[in-house]
Amino acid sequence: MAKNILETQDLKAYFGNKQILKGINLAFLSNTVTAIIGPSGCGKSTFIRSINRINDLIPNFRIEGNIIFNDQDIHDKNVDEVDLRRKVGMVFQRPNPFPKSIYDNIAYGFNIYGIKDKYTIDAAVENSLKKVALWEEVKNNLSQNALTLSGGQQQRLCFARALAIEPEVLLLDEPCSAIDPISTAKIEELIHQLKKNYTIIIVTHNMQQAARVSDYTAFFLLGELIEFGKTDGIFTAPKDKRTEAYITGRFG
Amino acid sequence: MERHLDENLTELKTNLLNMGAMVQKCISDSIESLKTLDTSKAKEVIECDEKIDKCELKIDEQCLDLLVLKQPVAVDFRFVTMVMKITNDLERIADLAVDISERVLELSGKPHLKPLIDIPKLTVIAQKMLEDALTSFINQDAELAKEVILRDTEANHLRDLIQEELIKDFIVKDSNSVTRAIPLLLIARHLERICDHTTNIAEYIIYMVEAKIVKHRSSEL
Amino acid sequence: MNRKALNNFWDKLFKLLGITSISFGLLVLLALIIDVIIDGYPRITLNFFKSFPSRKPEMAGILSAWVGTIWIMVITALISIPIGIGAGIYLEEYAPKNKFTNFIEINIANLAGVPSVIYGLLGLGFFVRYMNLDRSVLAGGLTLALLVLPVIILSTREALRAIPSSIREASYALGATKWQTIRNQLLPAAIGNILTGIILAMSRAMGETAPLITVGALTYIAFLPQNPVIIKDSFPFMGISFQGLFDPFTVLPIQIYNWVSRPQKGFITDAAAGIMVLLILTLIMNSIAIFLRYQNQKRVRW
Amino acid sequence: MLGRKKFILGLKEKLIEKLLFLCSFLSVLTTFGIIFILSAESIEFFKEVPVLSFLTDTQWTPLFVNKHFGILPLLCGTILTTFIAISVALPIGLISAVYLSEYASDKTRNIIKPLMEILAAVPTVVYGYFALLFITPLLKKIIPSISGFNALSSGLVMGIMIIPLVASLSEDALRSVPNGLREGAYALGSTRLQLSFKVIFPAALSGIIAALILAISRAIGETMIVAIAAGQQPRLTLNPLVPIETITAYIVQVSLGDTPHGTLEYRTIFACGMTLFLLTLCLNIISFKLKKKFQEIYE
Repeated sequence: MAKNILETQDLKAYFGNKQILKGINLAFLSNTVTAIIGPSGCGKSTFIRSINRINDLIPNFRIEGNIIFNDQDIHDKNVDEVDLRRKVGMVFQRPNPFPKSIYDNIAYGFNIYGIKDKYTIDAAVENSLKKVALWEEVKNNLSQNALTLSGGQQQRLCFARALAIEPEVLLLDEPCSAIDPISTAKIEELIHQLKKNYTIIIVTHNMQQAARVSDYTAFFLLGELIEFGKTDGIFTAPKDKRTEAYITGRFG
Repeated sequence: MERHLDENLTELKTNLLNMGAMVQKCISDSIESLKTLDTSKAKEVIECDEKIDKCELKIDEQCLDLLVLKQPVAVDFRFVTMVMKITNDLERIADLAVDISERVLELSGKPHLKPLIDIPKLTVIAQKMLEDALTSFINQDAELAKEVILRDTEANHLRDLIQEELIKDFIVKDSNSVTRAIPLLLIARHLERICDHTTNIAEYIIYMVEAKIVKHRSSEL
Repeated sequence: MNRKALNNFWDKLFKLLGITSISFGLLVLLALIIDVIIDGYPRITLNFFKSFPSRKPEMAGILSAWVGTIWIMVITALISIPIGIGAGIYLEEYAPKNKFTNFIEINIANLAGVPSVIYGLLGLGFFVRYMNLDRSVLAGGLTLALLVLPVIILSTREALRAIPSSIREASYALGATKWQTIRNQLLPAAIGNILTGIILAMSRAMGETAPLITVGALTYIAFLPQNPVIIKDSFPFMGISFQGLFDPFTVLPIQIYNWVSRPQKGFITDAAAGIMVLLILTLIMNSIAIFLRYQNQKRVRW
Repeated sequence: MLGRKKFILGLKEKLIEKLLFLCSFLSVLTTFGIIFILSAESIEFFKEVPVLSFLTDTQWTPLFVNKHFGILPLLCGTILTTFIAISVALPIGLISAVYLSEYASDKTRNIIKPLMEILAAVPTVVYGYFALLFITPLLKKIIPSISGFNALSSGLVMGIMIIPLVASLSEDALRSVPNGLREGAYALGSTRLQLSFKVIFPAALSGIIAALILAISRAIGETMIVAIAAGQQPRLTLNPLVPIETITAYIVQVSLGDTPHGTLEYRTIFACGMTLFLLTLCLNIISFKLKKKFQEIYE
């Protein structure tokens, strides 16, 4: 039975004195894809970057409210953010492979966790590359530097890298904004496949993409959650005028 | 913000209203020809139908283009898809006007069985319903559309009256009157069908405006 | 002349001026090298490297000088490289943005601009006198280590700053700790540029004269610091001795300075020969650094 | 078990951070060390020599029987050589910088910049040799009255030495002027020369001044060239043709001798060092602030 794997309760975020998120209440069902849309500066990136606490790295960043992951507040003293990030994977806007071999990129997650068994790592490399449909393209060149791959391949490698350590939630911060349409289509297909095993939250500027890949859609505006609902509902009959104005392009 | 899409939508709206006006004219012409038993007017209606068919095809094509090229969402999406359905019903209404005209041709050369009273009444209802439906489309007025839907029962009732009268007073009593009574019976039916299609249009308009599906649930209105 | 031709003329004139200006410094460098080669070439023999300095110019050599230079460089490198890289990492990756960090930053920028002779005074007051290291190799090496520290810190920071933050985010997002990220991602990616900075710093340390004079390097020395590797007769046949750290020393530039300030013509030849050796070493180190930097720039961009 | 592992990992992280902090803290200790050592010995010095006479006496003869402790002659020597050096380095360095940043192709730049770096990497003792044994004889042919040790040749060579510094720092400043400004000026129909000197140069001025100040500070602190080629005669003169002595050269002179620890002569070098330190510190801070300000404008 589907349950809320992740929930934010009155989440407020600040950079210095500037409030970016103004009390977001959102719940994410497991094994669903939720798209977060909204104009630039609406706080959608800040929102998903708060979920794996990667924003904690930014000085002056501050959070209020709760983020509940698997029934536990992620800011609880007992929660190790390093541990959290293993369970909540992330793929970023621009492909950011490490300047190392394809193999090492994926093996990194294991190395830092002290897993040295070559058999395990080999299997995971193959497995995750197969998941992202990159295996056939690179299986003979695993020692090649990842930066020599095309942009779309790099991004799929980043997906594979995140999947290798088997997270429960996958955060995607505009994963297709810097790559070509063919690769975008491949990644959208991938997201569809991954839904079976992961809970996915995707931030996107591309509304068609949100409509294509997601089950639920949340619309953010100026740090507030304006509307949340099933994607088909949002795109045929949004309830809020602001949502409608945004998705039909009448915004501003 | 001004959008290029708005231009397309306005054009679509204008085309649909033109089509609506043509359909309205077909209805009034066919009824006019019935009243005067003027065959030339009835023929005009039949010719006009061809134009309306072409118009339907053109509007449908425009809608398909918009869907694939502009990928409209929300209110725009509802507008385009509902326009497609409205043209379909409008075309059917035009077909019914043609049917009426064909009945008029069958009746030509013979005097009316009796002075026409209820059929013009039904015609007025049908014409008013279509006019209001088109007005509610222009103004995106869901309330007016709801009134249109409610008026359909009145039309049904009137058709039943006409049917009953024609059967009881003429067909049953005088078998000679059958050839003149049956076309009238059918015309009443056609008019009532026009009201049904208009009801459909009104339902589409309500979905277009309020994103509420009222079809097959008119009791909820 | 019309306007266009006039503009063209001034443009050309300035171009000429620019080329002249740039060539001026380079021509001087060329003149310097040729002058030194003419003066010093006759003295470049094997004996020159194998002999201690002497009262007789034609007998004098740079044995104690180059051995001293190697000692000093090794000590300087061993101390300044780990500390410099560590400080660079701290300031770039760990340091909170506050007044104290800001103070450290200004402080390092200033230290990079403090005249080297001042470091010599620091070495003299602190290492030689206060720590009682006397005029030893160790005191000299420590002094130079402090001198080149800001250079290494600054180049480490620059190298780290050049790494896009997306690499850090990617690593953290996979659950790496800060140190894991630094050790596995940032340092390997930055090491080329850091190495360039280190080689330049070492090249500078090799040519430094004033601070070592102040610390008290001797100008005339006819013995070597004790060899750290001692050959023994019995197992394990080798031992390591740190005694050499506390021996007096001289270095190449000081030897050269000493010869330059002698009136006899023969010592000028010795000085020129010493300069040839020093210049060749400097050129080699700088070329390596420039080559390394070029290689780093050529590498695939993120 | 896992908790223990995590605990150790966390401990390791904290330990490493502390260790790295100590590394950077060493730089602060260095500065305090310099200030402490210089002031400790200077205070002893000023106990015997009043500050006023240190600053106003026109003679510097601490090693003679008739001792005078006036910093002015040394300061004068320093200023004289610095002035000569800057007069050489500033125009040549600036023109080179404008040429490199606005005129030269990438290819030329890639060849010239490393060569400039080598010019800067030549050990100063080599420049000293060059000044004494190449430039001075050359000058003697033009100005027969010049003495064997003089401020002119060491100043000139020092200038050549700091050309790369001026050129590369100024070029950095010029190149950090945003391209939009260049395109804007071209769009208004400027020639390249007008663009360089009327638009780019003023825009980069504070960056260039920062470079200039740093160059002055470097010239003031330069030791070996003047120790070798300028002589060892403290003299209150602006004549570049006679032997003089700079602050730095004096420190070297005393260090080479066998001045016993704890004597007044020994302390003079710390008083000199203090003067030198304060002078360069002020210049460095001004330069640093100017550069920061300049960077803020264009970021």
